[in-house]
Amino acid sequence: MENLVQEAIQNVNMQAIMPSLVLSGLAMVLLMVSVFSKRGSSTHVAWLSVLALIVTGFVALTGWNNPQSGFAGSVLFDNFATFFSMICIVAAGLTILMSDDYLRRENFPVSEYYPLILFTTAGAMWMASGTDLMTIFLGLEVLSVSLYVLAGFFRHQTRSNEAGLKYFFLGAFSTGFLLYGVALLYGVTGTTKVEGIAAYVRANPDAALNTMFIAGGLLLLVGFLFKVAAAPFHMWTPDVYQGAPTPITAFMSAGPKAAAFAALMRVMIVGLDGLQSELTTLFWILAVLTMTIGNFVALSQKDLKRMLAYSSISHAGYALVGLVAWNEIGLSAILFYMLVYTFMNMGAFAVLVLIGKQGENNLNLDGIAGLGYKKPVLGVVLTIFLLSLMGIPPTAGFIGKFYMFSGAVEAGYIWLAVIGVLNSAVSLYYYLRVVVQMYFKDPAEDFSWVSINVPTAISIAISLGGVLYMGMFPNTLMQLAKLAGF
Amino acid sequence: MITVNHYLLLSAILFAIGTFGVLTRKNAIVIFMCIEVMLNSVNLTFIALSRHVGNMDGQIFVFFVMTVAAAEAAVGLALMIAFYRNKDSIDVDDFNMLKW
Amino acid sequence: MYSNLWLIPFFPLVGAIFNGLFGKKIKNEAVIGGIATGLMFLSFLVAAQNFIKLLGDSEKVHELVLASWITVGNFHLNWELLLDPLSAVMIMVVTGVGTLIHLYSIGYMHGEVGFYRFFSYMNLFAFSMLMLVLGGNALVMFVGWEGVGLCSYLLIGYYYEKKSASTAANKAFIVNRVGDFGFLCGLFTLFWALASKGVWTLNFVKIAESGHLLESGGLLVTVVTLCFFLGATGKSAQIPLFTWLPDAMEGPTPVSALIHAATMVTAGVYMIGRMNGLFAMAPATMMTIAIVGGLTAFFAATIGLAQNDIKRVLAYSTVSQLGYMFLAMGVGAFSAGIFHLMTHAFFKACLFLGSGSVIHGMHHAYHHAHLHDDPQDMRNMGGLRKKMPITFITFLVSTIAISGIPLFSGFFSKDEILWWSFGSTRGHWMLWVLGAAAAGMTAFYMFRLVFMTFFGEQKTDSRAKDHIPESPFTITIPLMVLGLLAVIGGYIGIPAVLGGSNRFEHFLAPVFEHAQHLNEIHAHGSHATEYTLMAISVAIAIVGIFTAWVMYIKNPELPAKFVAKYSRAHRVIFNKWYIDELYEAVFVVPCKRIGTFLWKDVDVKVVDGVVNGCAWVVKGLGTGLRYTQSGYLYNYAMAMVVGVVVIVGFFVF
Amino acid sequence: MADYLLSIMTFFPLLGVLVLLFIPRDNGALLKMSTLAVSLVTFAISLPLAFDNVFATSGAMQYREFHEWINVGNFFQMNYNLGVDGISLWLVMLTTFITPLAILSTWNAIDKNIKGFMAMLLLLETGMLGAFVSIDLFLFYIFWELMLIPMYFLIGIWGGKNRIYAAVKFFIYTAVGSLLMLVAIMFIYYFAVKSGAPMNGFSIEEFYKLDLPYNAQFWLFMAFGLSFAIKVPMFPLHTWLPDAHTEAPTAGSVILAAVLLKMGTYGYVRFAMPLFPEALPTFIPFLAFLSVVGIIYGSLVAMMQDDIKKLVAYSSVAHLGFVMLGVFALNMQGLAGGMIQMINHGISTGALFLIVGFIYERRHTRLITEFGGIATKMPIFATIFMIVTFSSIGLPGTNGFIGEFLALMGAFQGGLRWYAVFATSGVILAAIYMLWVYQRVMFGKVTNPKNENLKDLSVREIVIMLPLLLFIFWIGIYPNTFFSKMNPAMEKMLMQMGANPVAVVEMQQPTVAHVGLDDQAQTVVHND
Repeated sequence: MENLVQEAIQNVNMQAIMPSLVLSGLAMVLLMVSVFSKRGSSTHVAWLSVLALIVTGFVALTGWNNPQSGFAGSVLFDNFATFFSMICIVAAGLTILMSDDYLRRENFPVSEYYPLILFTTAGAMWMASGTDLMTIFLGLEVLSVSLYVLAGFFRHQTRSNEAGLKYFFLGAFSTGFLLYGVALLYGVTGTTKVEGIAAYVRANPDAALNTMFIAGGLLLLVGFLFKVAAAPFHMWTPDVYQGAPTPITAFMSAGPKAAAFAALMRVMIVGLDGLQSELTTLFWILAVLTMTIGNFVALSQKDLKRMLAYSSISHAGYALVGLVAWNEIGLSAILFYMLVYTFMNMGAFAVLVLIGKQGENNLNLDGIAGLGYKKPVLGVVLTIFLLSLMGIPPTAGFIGKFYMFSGAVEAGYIWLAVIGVLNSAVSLYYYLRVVVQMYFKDPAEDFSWVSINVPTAISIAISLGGVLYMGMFPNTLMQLAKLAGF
Repeated sequence: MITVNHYLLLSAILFAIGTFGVLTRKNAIVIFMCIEVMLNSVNLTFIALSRHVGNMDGQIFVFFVMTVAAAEAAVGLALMIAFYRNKDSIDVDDFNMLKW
Repeated sequence: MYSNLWLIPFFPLVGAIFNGLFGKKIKNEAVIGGIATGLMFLSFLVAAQNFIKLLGDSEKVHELVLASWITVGNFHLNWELLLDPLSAVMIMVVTGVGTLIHLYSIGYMHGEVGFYRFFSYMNLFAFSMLMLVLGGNALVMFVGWEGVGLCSYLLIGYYYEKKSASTAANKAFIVNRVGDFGFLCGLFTLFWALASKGVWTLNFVKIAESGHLLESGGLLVTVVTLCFFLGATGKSAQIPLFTWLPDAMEGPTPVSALIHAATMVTAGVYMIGRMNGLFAMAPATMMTIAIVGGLTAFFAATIGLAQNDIKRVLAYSTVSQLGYMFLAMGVGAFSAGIFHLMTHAFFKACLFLGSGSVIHGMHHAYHHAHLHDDPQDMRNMGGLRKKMPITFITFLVSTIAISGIPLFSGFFSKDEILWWSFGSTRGHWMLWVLGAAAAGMTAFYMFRLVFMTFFGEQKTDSRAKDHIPESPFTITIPLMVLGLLAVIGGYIGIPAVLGGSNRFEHFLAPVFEHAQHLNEIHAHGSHATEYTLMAISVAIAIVGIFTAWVMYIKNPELPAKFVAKYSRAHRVIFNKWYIDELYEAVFVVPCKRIGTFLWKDVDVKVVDGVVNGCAWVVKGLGTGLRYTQSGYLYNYAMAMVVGVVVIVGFFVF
Repeated sequence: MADYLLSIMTFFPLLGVLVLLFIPRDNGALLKMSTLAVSLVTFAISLPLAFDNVFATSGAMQYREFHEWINVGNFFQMNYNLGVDGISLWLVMLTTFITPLAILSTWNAIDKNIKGFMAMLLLLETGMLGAFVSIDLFLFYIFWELMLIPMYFLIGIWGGKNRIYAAVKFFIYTAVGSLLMLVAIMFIYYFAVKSGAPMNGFSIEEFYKLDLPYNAQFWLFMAFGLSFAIKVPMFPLHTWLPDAHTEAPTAGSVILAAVLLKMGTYGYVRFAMPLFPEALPTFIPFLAFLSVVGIIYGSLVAMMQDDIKKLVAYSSVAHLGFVMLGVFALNMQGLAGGMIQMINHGISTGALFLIVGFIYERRHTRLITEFGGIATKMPIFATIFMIVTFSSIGLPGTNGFIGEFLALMGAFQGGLRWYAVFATSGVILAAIYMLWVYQRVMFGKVTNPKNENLKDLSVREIVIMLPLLLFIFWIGIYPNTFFSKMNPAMEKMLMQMGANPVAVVEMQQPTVAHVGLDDQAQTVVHND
């Protein structure tokens, strides 16, 4: 017993969980700060949260090229984890920046909001660094539970309630599947460590034929697919994205999704490598299904948030292409794409945050008619983000998509790439519709309520910079993404 | 002789019942309880398998699952209360503002 | 030696550009007309100088490269001019007649708003025509070829405010384009055929030199020449592309004289002459040309019988005379064809200018009397010989010439053609019959014209009757010169049988002899036959004249009876065999229908329909899928369960 | 300067956009002047290219610029790789030449958001120039797509009544094709990577040397061909063009016709054909057929249009059919004809759109029936319109003739004999529709009272047209200025396409009565 404890303590290596630890700790401190703050003022918590994220960011960066394994191999803070952690931190930071003014506009400046975002981020970092299904599960739940709250954060708004509830029920439901899958895998392999599962498969090559093993793997997969909003587990996405507070929608579509991808990749590629042929077939179908459903349904959407939700589904589909490829390019493409997607999607949402009236009833196509004339800068910026989402050069979206599909082509999935690009072509229509409304229609309103505040402007500027920088000089980040792959 | 298979079968049946309940029931609380049933069936599986494979990991997992379930319950019920305050209902048929 | 050749087309070009750019500012008709005419005259002088030089030169073929034009791969083409007896004759005709008509136009176009425009176009025409005849390769020729087409278009449409004028202009250009289609196809085929033998050229001299590479009488050379001939039918208004020429009379009369009688329309003939080497190698083509020429001569003459518009009669006469020329080319009488081209240029120009003079007078009178009658309708004329004596005399002389009365120019050329068509190795007696019949009709309708216009009593509206003046000297001088040429122009080509030496033929021999010799083309037969045929054709002409006299002088009521009796035949002839209507129905209307069909049905409904259909289907699918998103939690959960079951089921079972 | 000439030229307009940002939006005159100045400077920068004799002697890429851009190990590398050769030289010049004219044409036509309009024009210029000078396929693709955006806005914001439909259609239609090309580009790249061939990013010079199997070439050609065929546009992928042209503002139409459509034909010459020489013969009959159909179909449809601009748009379909036919002839004449016809079409059709713009500005309608008798009111306009009309018809002495003639001649020689014959009939049809519209618009009496007070062209408008007229005649009379610098590059390119530049496809038996479409002609080569 004594030995065990000692061994356990030796194996701990706090270094490996330091970033999440720091962030969680700071989040709790901020929770306390907000408890003692005056009701109705949350700005200081917001800035402190940003500070907390910056600190965490620096801590996380120490993991670059300096992999830290801890807790008997349950946590591995390597380049991969660092990369995804940075994505989540950036996403969280941008979210917080665009939230402050938004919360005040919506008359709900409750400062617990920010610590919750930090918790989510911490959970996401857990997921990205987890190498044991247990740690991954914990990270996932920390992330999810905080997000349930955030989605339903506007408790006076039925819409927000509904979003929170739907997310909660379906999330818990999918957790059931995930856990069941973990249990089955555990039953076959006797371990919950990703490496252990892989080792088992290596030792027992016929494990891939074991029904329980396959079923376990697939159920586990379903849990992650739910989080990344892949069809047919995507149905929650539009509703939740539409109902949740806009910055949270933005955050959900970037940070948690990236974390889910991180976990998915780690589990699939490291752990279930033995199922590669089955999984690639499955991912092939899922990728096509996801991007097609996302794009096609987005065509008929009028509500901008809902449209972007479908767009987000389709982008998850594109990202799955990288998993189909299952090769170095594909994987580093997913990393790169997640980063790109974070910037472009957060940017687009940030603009929506700005142009929404109180209650956000104007965030539909007609509501933004002529925006490009009344608010030229916002118009141009939103257009650039949309172009990036479309995948038009010289924006990051193009490079990301190109990189992604390159992976598929390199692995010989040419038809998948063809379907992918045709899907992009379909997507042009609904993104262009926004541009059409902004520029080709006469202004219906004067957008006088739009006041450009500094934090949101900063978040837009960062997103824009990211989109353009990665569009024109993608080399550095692509190399980092490559180094972050495993 | 009750083998691990029996446990697994039982938990599978429980899981199916939970799933079925989620699909068919309209009351949010009941649905939530169905989900709890699902989670508990998973717990049962874990414990049975833990015994079967001979290590403690499964049992540890169960503790985490229980904790998480509790946390979810707290959040979920809070959300339901908020909804109930606005709509005077927790029938899932009323969660129908966001669609299409 | 002949390095100033380029000046010949250059002068008119300068005139065209100068008047085109500055004419509007200058406004002074004397300056504008003077420049245009003067430059034409300069051009004539240079042409004459070169012509004389060539007469005394033993070397008859001279090329002058001005600049390179297109150099692509092995294909090298220059801006080059070619002076040989054939082009020498042509430049003399073009510049000579051209100068006279320019001079004439100064008087005729007096007071027109677009005076400068007219002269600019006329000069441009002269330039193009000279490029056509001087062109040293097929492409330079084609530049001229199309250039004259352009000028023809511009000048026919000179009165562009008149719908009929612009329509006629379009018709002329488009019908010519049909011919150009043939020309181009011929050019491509020829070039390709020669290039595949290793000769990459479009140069006339080289083509002539390497003609032997192609199989004589073979398909290739037949196709090439037939294509070229299609081009010629367009430009020279032969069946089936003759319909534009009568309509082209919408242009001012000097235009009709210069372009649609003397020069441009003979380009087809010239082109065949230019490529005689190839044509001679293709008997089938020659035959086609002869038949088409003969038929055109005949049919156009029939139409000419019944027309009342003075210019239309002349137009059909031109078509008919061009038919003669083609007949000549077709039977291998190249020099005779060119000879007729030249004499025709003289007398037909004179006739047109004469008719212009008449119209000018009539117009003046109507204008004076504020009447809006048609000044071109012969039924309103009559007895004008006293009012316009010079016009009358020159007109009469030319009419005699065209009718083929001995001692006048037309006789010599026409007779030679008829003789060849009978006696040539490529001829046939039926061709002669066609030609002779046309000659008779020509004599008839030309004299009908003269009688209706200048003889009998004056039928002009009484208010205008006394205000018909003789035209001013700028008009009458060209008339007199051309009249003179119409009389004496034939004497350079008196055939041997009449004791002449046919100097014209000898002059052109370097161009034609080789091909004729190589392909055994010559006229054979005794002098007796020749005399006999000559006598018959003269007799036919005289019968024609006599008939005209009987019908229009002696018994002026006869034509009406005639018309009444053969009303159906008259109607067909009067309506030009309904060829225009036929073309309208066969080509124009279907073309428009097809265009509309392609646009409204194929393009909008099918092609674009597919495009929009795709979009519609995609959007429809999207809308359909959208309603799976019901908003109900249990449906979402159901979707997940189904997904799980399918995925797991698929891989487990 | 010479080392970076292409970069400076390409990005100078972009720099201009930045300058525009600092000019107040209500100062229209200044905005216009500075845009014009920027485009003129760009033209001036590009001028040394036109005068450089190196193109007359070498078919290789000149003015090379190379910078590594993205390098993610051996599996993903792309470079900033520029160069210009005889093929792209005149297209570059056309672009820099047309843009100032297009800008000048908008002087009074645009009153809404001048700043945006001018910025879009300049952005477009950068895109076009970049596409022409890129040697790296990836870089080319970026510029290629980059052109879409400004054009989309030009149509969508400053266009006519149905502009949104037209703009979206334009964008999506073109993008669909280019996205498929994107997949093909990736495929080539990874084929090269896997085959271990020497590579330099996506440099086409290296790709030319690849030994792709026929099967791959077939599909790749399909993808490239489709993309470029949409841009050309070839029948039946042309329906976006009339819509786009009709709705676009004059300057947009001019640039669209003059340069953007050339991207498609240029793409064939530079990419699709030389990259996949083995698949090429399989497609040529089909593509040549479509070209011919395009010529005849475009002409017939153009003939019946009631909107002048639409007529010109459909005539573009026909004109580009000639280009394509010439290019597919696979010999020097054909290619030269095709290439020069690209320039010609840019000049003539560009001029036609300007002309339509002139009267549209005056009357705000383009319906043919609204006009008639304009010649009396606007004689200078009438003259210019006439010259351009005849250039478009292809009258010898004007540019149109040289292009059509050489293209058809090449096609005739290259075994596309029957196609060429049918294509030649387009010469007739062109005359029909152009002259007919000219007649209906210009000739006759002024019947519509609204046309009574039309003013003739202003000095500015004449200044716009004069350079175009100059080139109409220049190319018509002395095209060797252009050919001499194209020849070496064309020869090189034809070799790359697997064709002999001076081949003459021989008939089987010169005397056989039938020279069919399907004659399995053998290639006989003659050099003198």
